[in-house]
Amino acid sequence: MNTKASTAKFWISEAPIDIAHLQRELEAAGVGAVVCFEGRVRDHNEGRPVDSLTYQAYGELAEAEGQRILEEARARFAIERVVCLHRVGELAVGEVAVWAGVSAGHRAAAFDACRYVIDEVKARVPIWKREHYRQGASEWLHPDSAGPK
Amino acid sequence: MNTKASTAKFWISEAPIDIAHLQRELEAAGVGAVVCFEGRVRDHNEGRPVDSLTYQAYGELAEAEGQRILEEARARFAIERVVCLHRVGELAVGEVAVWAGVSAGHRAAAFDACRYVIDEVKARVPIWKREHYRQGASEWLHPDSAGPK
Amino acid sequence: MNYRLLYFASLCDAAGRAEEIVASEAADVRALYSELAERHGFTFAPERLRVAVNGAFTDWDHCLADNDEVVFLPPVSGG
Amino acid sequence: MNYRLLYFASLCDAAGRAEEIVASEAADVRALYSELAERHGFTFAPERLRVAVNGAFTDWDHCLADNDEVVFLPPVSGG
Repeated sequence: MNTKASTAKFWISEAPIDIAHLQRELEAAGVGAVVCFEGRVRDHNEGRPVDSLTYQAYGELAEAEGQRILEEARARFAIERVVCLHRVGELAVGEVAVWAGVSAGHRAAAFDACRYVIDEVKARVPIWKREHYRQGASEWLHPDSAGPK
Repeated sequence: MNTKASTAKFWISEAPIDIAHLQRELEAAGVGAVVCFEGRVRDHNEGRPVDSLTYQAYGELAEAEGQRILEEARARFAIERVVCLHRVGELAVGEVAVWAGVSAGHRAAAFDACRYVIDEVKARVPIWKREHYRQGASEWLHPDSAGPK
Repeated sequence: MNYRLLYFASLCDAAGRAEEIVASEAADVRALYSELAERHGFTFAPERLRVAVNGAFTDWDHCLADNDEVVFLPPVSGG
Repeated sequence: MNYRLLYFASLCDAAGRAEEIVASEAADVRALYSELAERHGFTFAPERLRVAVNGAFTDWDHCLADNDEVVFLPPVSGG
């Protein structure tokens, strides 16, 4: 058994996110706090109405970099489990694009680790978003930074 | 319609927390980020094995103070919805004692508001925890501060 | 004057009751706590407690009126 | 030498393909990007890109070997 592999899991998925399944991955003895983050497709970005998004990943490197981020979170914060899943493909407004969850003994570590994971995933994991606008145009987003937090 | 009442809701409840119901309260147009916190009964506290907890609230004031905290969160952070529910009565190890959720356009506000709510609830809302230890004793907790975060 | 007291957590244990009606000459919250601490053996110093009158937080110099509901709140431990 | 290139997002649009095999005399990553930027009209300055060789991040001075898989990564926008 690889303990690390069972307590920090990052996935890229074409299928919709099964949140109940991810939450079960966070169960462990001694858990007093669970913090979850859901990032959803918004109906607008910088004033332009958005109909849908396409996410594209460099899959092999994205999974390796995502896994690296979760291991960093486990090393930095006193947490029990950490999981993160990022969708790829076509997503409609309101769909969950990324989900991250952390369980810990106490809440400070759970909050800090969850925030760390989502900030680093957005900044480092090779995934790109193409926004499809209501007006018919579409555009790959390549922000200078990871954009608004 | 009271807009505030529909976007910031605090409850004290004797019944188990219905998380799916609370999550539906967070839906709103323009939501890009949802952060949820779950506080659960741990199987030990400061080294002593815990079997169960009893939470007691000064109900009337607890609901007013909880609601005040949620309104503060709405005033301080750019969020859409915020809900929080705290259990009272007897809880077993692993049960969810408190649940807080925040939806927002962007993640920084959602994280900060969720953290604010749970920190303030623990520090200010008149609810007390009695721990029942495996050895048979039990004890009301009256920490000098709000305890480990 | 008569005051209605509610007791929670360890103050409830110490008083041996969750509520009581008390006849007292105490004119403010501080004097009332002093009287009840002696009667019930409460060991909390006032600075570790908060106080509520008629369902709202207030301060220790709050002047009491007949039939006020008074609650001394020990340090909370929710969450 | 032959290199296998993968293109993502706007670099894929600019190159008009998701991958290609390129025969090139470029010995390092920087020289290869310069050559491909000219061929495909890539407008990103190198400092806005990251680079990966054979599935791992590396730097712009990385020396290439025959049949390496090289990816220039435009600024990411996941989440």
